[in-house]
Amino acid sequence: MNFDDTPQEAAFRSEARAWIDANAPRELEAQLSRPSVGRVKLDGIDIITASKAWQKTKAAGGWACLHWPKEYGGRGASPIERVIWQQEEGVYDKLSGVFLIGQGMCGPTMMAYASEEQKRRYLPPLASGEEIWCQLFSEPSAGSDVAGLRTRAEKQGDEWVINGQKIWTSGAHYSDYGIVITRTDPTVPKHKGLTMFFLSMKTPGVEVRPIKQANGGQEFNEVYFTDVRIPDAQRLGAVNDGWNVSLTTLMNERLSIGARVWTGFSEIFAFCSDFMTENGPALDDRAVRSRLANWAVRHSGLKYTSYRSISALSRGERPGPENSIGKLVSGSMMQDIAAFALDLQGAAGALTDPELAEAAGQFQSMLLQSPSGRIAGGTDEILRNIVAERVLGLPGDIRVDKDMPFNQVPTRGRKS
Amino acid sequence: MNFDDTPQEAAFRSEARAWIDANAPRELEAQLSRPSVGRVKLDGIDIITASKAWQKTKAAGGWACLHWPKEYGGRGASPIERVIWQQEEGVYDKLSGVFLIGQGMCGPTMMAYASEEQKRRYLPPLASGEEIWCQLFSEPSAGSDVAGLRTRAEKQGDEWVINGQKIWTSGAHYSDYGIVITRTDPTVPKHKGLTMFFLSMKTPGVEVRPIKQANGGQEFNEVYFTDVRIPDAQRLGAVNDGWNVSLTTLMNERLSIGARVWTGFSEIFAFCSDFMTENGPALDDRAVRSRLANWAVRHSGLKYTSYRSISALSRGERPGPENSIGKLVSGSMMQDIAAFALDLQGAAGALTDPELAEAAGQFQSMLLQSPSGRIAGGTDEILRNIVAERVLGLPGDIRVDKDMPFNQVPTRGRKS
Amino acid sequence: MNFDFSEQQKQLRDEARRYLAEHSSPKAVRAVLDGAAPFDRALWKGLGGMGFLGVAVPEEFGGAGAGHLELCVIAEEMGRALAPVPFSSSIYLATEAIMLAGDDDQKRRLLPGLASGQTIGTLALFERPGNPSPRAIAATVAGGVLSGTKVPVADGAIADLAVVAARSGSGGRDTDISLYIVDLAGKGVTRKTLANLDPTREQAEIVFQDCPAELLGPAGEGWSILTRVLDRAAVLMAFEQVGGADRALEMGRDYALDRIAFGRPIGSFQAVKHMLADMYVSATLARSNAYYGAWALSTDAAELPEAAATARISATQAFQHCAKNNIQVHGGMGFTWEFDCHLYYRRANALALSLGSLSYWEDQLIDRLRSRNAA
Amino acid sequence: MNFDFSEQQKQLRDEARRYLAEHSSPKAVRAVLDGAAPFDRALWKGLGGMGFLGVAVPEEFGGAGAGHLELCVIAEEMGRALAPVPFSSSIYLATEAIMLAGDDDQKRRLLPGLASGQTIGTLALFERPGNPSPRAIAATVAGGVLSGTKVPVADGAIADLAVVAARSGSGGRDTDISLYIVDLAGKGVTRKTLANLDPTREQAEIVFQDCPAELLGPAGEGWSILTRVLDRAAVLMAFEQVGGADRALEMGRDYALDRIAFGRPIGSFQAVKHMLADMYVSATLARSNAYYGAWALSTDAAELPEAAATARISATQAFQHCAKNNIQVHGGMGFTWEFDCHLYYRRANALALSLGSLSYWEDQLIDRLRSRNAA
Repeated sequence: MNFDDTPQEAAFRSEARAWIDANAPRELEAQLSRPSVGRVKLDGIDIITASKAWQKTKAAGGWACLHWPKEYGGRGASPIERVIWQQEEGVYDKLSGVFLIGQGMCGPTMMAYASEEQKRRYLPPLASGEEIWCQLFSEPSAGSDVAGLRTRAEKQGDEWVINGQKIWTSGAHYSDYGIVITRTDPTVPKHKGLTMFFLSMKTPGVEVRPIKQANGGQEFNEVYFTDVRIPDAQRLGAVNDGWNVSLTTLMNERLSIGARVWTGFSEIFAFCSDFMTENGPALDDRAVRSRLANWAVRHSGLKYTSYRSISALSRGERPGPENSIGKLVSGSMMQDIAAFALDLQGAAGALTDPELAEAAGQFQSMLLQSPSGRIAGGTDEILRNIVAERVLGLPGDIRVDKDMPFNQVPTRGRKS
Repeated sequence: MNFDDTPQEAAFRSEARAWIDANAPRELEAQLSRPSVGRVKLDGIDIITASKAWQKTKAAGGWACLHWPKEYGGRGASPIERVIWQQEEGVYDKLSGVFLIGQGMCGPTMMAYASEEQKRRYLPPLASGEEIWCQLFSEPSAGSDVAGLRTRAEKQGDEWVINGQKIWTSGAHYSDYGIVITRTDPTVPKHKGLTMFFLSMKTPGVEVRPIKQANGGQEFNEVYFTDVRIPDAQRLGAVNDGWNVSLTTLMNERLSIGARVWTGFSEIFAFCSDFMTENGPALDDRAVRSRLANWAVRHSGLKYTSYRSISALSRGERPGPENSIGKLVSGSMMQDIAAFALDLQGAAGALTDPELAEAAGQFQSMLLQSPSGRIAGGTDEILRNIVAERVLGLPGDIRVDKDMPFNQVPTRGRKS
Repeated sequence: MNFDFSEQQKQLRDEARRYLAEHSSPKAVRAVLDGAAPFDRALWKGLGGMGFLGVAVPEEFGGAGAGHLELCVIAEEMGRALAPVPFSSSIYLATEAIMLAGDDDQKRRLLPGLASGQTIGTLALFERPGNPSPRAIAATVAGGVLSGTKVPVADGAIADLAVVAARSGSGGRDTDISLYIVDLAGKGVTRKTLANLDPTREQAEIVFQDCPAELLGPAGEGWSILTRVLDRAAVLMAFEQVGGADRALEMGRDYALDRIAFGRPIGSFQAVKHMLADMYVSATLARSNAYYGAWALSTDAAELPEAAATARISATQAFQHCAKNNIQVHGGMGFTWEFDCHLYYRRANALALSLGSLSYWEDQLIDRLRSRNAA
Repeated sequence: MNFDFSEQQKQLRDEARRYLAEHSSPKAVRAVLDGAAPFDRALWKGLGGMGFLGVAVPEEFGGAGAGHLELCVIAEEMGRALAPVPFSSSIYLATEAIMLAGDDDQKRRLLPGLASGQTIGTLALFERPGNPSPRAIAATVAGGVLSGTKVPVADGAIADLAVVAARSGSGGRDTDISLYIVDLAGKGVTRKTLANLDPTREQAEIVFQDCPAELLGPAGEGWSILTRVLDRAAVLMAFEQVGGADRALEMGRDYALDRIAFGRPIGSFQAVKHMLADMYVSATLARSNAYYGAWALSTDAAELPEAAATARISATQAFQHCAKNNIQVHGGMGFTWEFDCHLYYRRANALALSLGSLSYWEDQLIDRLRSRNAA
């Protein structure tokens, strides 16, 4: 049991470190090091522009999409090398956020289902950040139940005509391409009538509208499809086999293990060390200490759980769905931490202006952001189901609609 | 909004108080006032004997089973009078425990379904405590799912022959009679093939075996039925209508509102006031205070929820399933309180001898008893279902066995 | 025993509910949220006209002369409707303080305006982060003029008068603190609205510089009066929180019945059912504790200090719990600006901090239970 | 990075698991539970014979000379099998204390017996209710003889020797405390077994009256040595707790798959599924934290104090949580004496209190994180 690199890993790490030292945009380091909730904001430069510049530099140096084959713009690196890279990249990793979905989910799907010609056309610019991709899966009536989606694609000659609405599409407003899952046969059970495509976001009939979030932010979009026509060549996988294709996409999501764990613990510990109550630092208060200790062990537990996953990767094993616990634990923990930080601040805790609020208002932002941590990317309830079913082997929920033709599945509740 | 009696209530209360002053077994008062977990134990006198004596006195004075009709041994009192009686009876109410199931559940069922002759024979001695009744519902394979019971009753001529096993039968070993629910038709869905009977616990073929509990106590029994023969006249309700009969029994359970709320809060507050840590009374510790405050408001919330129910009773309304929350809240609260009290005691918290342990070992007893608080009388999960379905109107769970002939319902899991 | 509101009080509640359903609709709340105005002036006037603001103020001072139980049922409806008006500042705090500590002249002069809504009042207490404490008061009154900075002051930028806690002596003792009434339109007052969690309620910083200040109640007894005012406000606020919690629970329940996933209402999944059951439990405990507070408030019972702390803690927990899990039941839709869930979440968290936060009231409750047990 | 046990260590774990499955079966555990004997002497001998007791003791002192990582995997299996033997007292506490603070002669004299199981050791620390603290030590050593009362002492009635914390001076200072080795078979020792939550582990009161006591480690450094011993024991105990938590989770999972209610396995109801998922989460966090502790222990890292506290808290929470909810999953059957659920519940709660309880370790953890941050 040790934290040491193998000789190969050490060699890779020092090569990566040297390259980063020589090439990283040092002028952004201070800004990127600030704690941030949700999307990162930079002063004086647009985050997309900054991200594309760094990604291009990495691609030129052979450090983009490390685990992809070289012919598609990657480096052919091992999973553990990817983790080492992430550790070395440090705060500059915040400049990868806008590429996450494209490179983490769309890319692998293209890799598995697109033609060789398409792969050579689309993957390298995806890897180098020249083109950004998004994923068009969720719909207003299909959230946790993604397979309940209603966006239709109808075959007309050699083309497909898509109509419907997607939602929660992260980055749709700055994306060049997207993969979209559609219903192509509503007369069969819901998982069986789906088909996957990719398309340019500039295709006529595609309209992107930002969603204003509960915290006032705008990170997601609605995307409307009105008679959008795309050639059959942009189909990914067989007709009506879209559910299986989407599983490829979603599986890949799980492979990206974060070497960093963000729970808000470091922030609340620092705050309680600094914040003066009438009786001295908050950290002297036994009630505060008890809360902090409980968060400390959860934070630490997640951190070392990820280390165990990295070790498994390092041995060449595939990390399992055990990793679902990260978000499950940190989601409600952040909500509790934020509420607790405000509690200590008393009435002044309600103030949100970063100039006036304690700790530059970070806990106020966290409070308003945190409900999404328990929802986006799988609700707590779905994650508990995943742990129960895939890790513990408990039975799935009873699926009343499993064998029902999709167009007979009820769409409204209350005795309908 | 007030705590005052109406003039009629005040008159009733003073009559009750005067009678109790004149007749209660004062010699037991001190012992009954001690905090106790689970069944009460008395020094020098058996609790059954003491209970029967007090009940007999009450019956003679017209204070037994207050809300029952006079002709069956009651007083014909209103529900609110019953609550007032309970308040006045105070600690002597602990002598009613052994009659609770008989008077609270078996009696009302007999009242609803037995013949007039049977009611006149059985109800007065039930009311006066001369005869104790038990309720034979749960089975090893039918706990939360009571309707999944397997004890069979087969008609032979004018008799029924009962075979099977009941479990969790409180007081079976000192009961004279019992009501028993059986399966009379296994070929129809589970709720439709049940029939209710009553019988003497001395009927040949009835065997009672005590169950040793996890905490070492023995409050419950298994009851085995081997070719137990009873006349058809002891049937309650129609053949195969036993589920509806059982609902009468269970509904009545809910009508008995306790005027007292037991959560362990008073005990833990007293303990923390007395217990000296190195830095003074535990009550000065901010971590302790925070925990106590949270338990205090739950305790208070339950107390005033019961006051609201009593007010509803006083207005002649029927209290609803809202009362299910009492056990739901107090069950896990007691478990937490006990663990916390032990935590304060440190290593010595593991000692259980009442002579040596802090607070006479009451929190050690509570810890070992408390798992049953979340199970007996409806698990937390069943109670949440009741609140969700009957109070909030949410849909019932999907019942895969609802329309299935009972003998086709699977009995073992793991892909069976 | 009648541990419930009377029929007339329930009718008043229904009346308030009907009125607010029409005049404090989500649309009206959102107009304030989106910054059209710092509060809904028309609604405020309407509430005054209905007699809701002065319901607990004696008739001789321009109120309806009903009582605090009546005020409790109205507070509950204010919470349920998220009324975007300075009700808590003006009624629970300023009006209560003047009713409690004012002399006859002050009551005659000030209560009619507060009861009608003509005047908006508030309490200017806090000066820095942390909970209510005499040691945190630095503002001073000397020679009848007040100087100091109060932040945050709820509804501070829209109020006409403030009850201000300030030091009347320089000894640094708790008994150096007195309460004062200050005209916020007067000279020396500088006010600034501050962004806060719940934009449907205004928060401000007020700088007082040599402002004329009128003593309210005996000099040197400011902190003890304030403690009593906060207790009374805690009970009233608890009703507002209970109203909010109930509505958040209802929203969650309704959505769970309507929303289909996996071919059935999401409310048929135990994870959702049990989440809602737990919300019901905390809302019910909070309601019962609020009733206890209402009884103590309306009868001026010796139990008021502990009843107020109990009601406050329970209601804060319930509203935060219900508002948070109402979003969770709604899933992604619950995290949109468009759905109303976040309005309740914002309000729940903002109300949790006003009057002192949970940890403050927990401490208060234990002190109070201890002294009762010792007595 | 290899943040996992080596293949050899995993083989050792499997070996220990197989051995304990056979020799520490539920039947064997119940024999001790039901009072047949205070511990399973045959099992203890067998464990010694297998080399499990002395796995971390250097070969020169009669051990296997492996290391603490090896001891961790064995501890985990001890917890899983609820082994009814004085493993924690003798190995985590007495043996560790002597390895840490003993001089060469003491090691040579005492470790071989402890490593083989010939000698059973324990730590006599507590004197009154409450958590570890120098101020709670009243036992004194003067002129080489010890007097005082220790209660409770885990495995105190079956142990042959005790490491005892006592005052070597009368100044009342923390630096007056030293550790001593005392022969429990010697004169002046009176022992009494005390009923406790977990009858599969013995607890005793020991009265020392003028007993010969041999200094262990430098005089006056008793408390600082003890702190280090407790840290080491906390990591080892965490593995024992993680083993217990894992087994309780497995039992719950298995029962949920087998038990039918409402026509389907109870494990298909979300209430049960999610309860088990939450148990898995706490067991996983505890395991990862225990690994962190094992790394720190085995490398004698500067992080050991905080890693030990983290491992201890997390493992205590996980075992209590899993043991408690394993009963809940089992419903009524889980509350019978016949089912094994209560054995894990008893053990979980008993282990939670040994070495100091949760609130103690929470406090320790914050102190340690603070001093690291300050450093």
